[in-house]
Amino acid sequence: MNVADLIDLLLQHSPALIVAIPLLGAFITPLISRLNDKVRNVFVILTLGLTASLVFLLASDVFSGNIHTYIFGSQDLALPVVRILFEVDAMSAFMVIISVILSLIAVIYSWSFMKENTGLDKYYTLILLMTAGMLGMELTGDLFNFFVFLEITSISSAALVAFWTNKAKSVEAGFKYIVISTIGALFILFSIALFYGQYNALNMAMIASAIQYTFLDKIALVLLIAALAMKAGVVPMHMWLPDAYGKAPSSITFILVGATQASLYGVFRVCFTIYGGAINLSSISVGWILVIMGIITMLLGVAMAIIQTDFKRLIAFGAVAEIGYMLLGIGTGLVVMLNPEMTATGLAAMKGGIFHIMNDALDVGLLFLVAGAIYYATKETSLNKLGGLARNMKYTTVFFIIGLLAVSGMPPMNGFASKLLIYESTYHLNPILSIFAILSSIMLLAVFVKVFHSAFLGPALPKFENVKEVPKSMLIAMGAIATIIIIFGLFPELIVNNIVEPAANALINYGDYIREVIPSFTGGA
Amino acid sequence: MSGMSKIVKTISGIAFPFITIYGLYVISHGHLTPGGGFQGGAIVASGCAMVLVSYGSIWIMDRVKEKNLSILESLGAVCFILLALLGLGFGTVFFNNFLVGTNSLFGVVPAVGSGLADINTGGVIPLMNFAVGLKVIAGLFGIVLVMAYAIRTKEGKK
Amino acid sequence: MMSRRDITAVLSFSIVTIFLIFGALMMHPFGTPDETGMDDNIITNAQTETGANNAVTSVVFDYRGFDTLGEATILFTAVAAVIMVFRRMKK
Amino acid sequence: MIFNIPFIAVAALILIGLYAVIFKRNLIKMVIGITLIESGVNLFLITLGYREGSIAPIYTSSPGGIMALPVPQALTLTSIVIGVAVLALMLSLVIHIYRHYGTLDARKIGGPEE
Repeated sequence: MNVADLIDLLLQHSPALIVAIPLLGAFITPLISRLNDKVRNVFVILTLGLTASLVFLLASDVFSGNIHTYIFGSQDLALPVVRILFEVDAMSAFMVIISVILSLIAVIYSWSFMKENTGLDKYYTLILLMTAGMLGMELTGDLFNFFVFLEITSISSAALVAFWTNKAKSVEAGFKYIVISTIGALFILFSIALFYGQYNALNMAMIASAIQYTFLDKIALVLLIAALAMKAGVVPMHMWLPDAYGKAPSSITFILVGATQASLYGVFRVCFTIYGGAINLSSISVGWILVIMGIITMLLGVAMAIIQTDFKRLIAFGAVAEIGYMLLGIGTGLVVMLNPEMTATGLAAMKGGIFHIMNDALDVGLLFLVAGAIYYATKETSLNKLGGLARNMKYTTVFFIIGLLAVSGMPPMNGFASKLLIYESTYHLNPILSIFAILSSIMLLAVFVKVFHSAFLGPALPKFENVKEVPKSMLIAMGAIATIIIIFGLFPELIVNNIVEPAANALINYGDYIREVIPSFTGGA
Repeated sequence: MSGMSKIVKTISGIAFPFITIYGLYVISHGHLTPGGGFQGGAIVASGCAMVLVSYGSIWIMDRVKEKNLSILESLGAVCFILLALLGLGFGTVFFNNFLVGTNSLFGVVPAVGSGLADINTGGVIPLMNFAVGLKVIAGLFGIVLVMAYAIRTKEGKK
Repeated sequence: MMSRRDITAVLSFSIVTIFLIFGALMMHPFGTPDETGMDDNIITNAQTETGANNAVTSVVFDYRGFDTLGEATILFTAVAAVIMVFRRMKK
Repeated sequence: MIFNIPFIAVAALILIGLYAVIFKRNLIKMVIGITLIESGVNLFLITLGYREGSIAPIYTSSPGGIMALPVPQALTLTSIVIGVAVLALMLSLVIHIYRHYGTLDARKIGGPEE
């Protein structure tokens, strides 16, 4: 067998292997961690590295226009679909890239950041499980399978949020998170049962091709959107998010950003693909609901961020605000989806929203890593007690400036590229929307400049005299993210044309996704 | 949690082997009769929990370490995923039932509609049942043991 | 005097109540599912395709085996999580 | 409509559970509420799979006749195991919360740092 055949084989099986390798790694980690701590860390990094390389192999093929399906347990696809299948289109591939990058960087960051703690074998096991859960959520084409992976993600992340069990607040945040996500997951399961009762199908494409938009379907739609939005931290249901983000170890918060985005991906998959066939009935109203939720999320997130005094909690509210931008962009796309005069606007809005998913993960993630670095160096997260850190932590300061500019959408950074797309396209829908969007960006900038001033500038405090720069592994992790941010900011066209646009088209042309499973399906552009 | 009276200890000691054997029966006949790895594993684990309650968590902790249970559980999970990966190696895709129709171990295919209970059927399903059974026994017992032990330390302090 | 949290709670609870009651009344009559194509397919083919007499087991371990892997993973996650939560903390 | 009593029972179970989660202040009662919701959803799945006069979908020594749908039973099995896992984690966290605060009242836990 030569190399080309091997790569073909790997490509064919990559959807299954992408989930199976982290799972296998997680099962082996408890055995390996009996040997040596270093061996374990290397093993975890290698596992995620292997997964990442498979993800890139798969994604490079998917972005060239193929939709991959992988049927578990059988080679040929028989209708009706009884087996679980994975279906990877450009949107899934896009999300998978984000998740795997976040996990890989978080593990590298953890090497020094978590070194002092006990229970690290379970910590790394749970990180691998969480990664596998996110990847499974984003790759699967089966609704019940989606629920199973959602539960894997939420159980492991809730345990990791409560990692520092000697702090009452962490345990409380973890409990809040597990309660919220379990209730959400149970309502998702309830909607899945509603679909199953009506159409006798669990496969997303099967349901999408059969959907009638009956009253029960409307209940299922409301429950699905509410539950997934709750897990994504959209505003009326966001109360768990600042607690969980603020109290978890920073490396975990970094992956949690990916987990919330996986739930957000669920919202988009439900709205565009499953209810795609019923879209002429629902798109306008559902789209406007997403847009309004987005605006409220944005404004409330920024407003709450202003009054926070805890570093990580403040960034968490910033993250809430960023989720609003994605909803705004993609909701705009949904509103104008059927209006032939506004196709260009819709596509631009979708591109902005999807690109912003990646930018949010990088920007907010970098800020959380910086917050973690400050905590590592000073054991302090309250903004009132920090100050003058720029003298001793030069690299961290630079990384914070990069993250600050990116998150508030300043021109040389990647956040600007996606926010500009959102401003332009929402202006065509309704100028007020883009005014709100710009306003909250400016407020974000103000908030983070204030943070920068109080944490990094000012006189050197005597108690921080001995503060040193953080260890290399944390600098490498933050540096990698900062580099990606700058590259994306300098060449946004490269990313938008090659990765973001296929993903946007995959959501808009939902018919292709269904036709991959049911060739006789006729709807969908 | 300390142990209970001698009567309870004796009775649970007598009942434990029967519960275990019943659980193993449910595991090994999962492809023929109601039950399977999860159900049988839960039966065995509840038997273990009964012993835990009657003898007390300190007595059990001296004999069974939760670390070993955790390793046993890892082994069960690794076996399960390896069986699935063997489907990729021997057969064609992940989770392929590669033993069915080979007439080797568990490879016999029953006649359509046949009500006969032939244990030598099911392909990889019985093997997966064993792997999952091992995992569930170790996992559930581990959870109960750790929680019981945690409560004990709390009581010991006060 | 009700706080904002109470109002939200009552509101969401009543919305779910209305949904569930209407949903329960609009379901198909108990015992007569509308569509059974996928399950009939499994009942007919389970013995020949998987070799197991128990159709439920054949669904659990063969047709939807990947779900079972996920389920086993969840149990594994829970054990890891519980052991981690009760670990000894360094003072 | 009288034949839909199982579905109404499902709705009732879920509502009782939701009531406990939303309005009860005791953490253990909230956990009980979540398990009640979960039982309701499991019952819903199982009732979806019932066909009038059907037998269990197992061929061994079967008396013959139409069989109940196997998929909901498999889904319920998965869902029950998931429930056990979630319950274990929630109870461990409740134990820890009790250790830190010495109470299970949701109003009393949670300090000034808001």
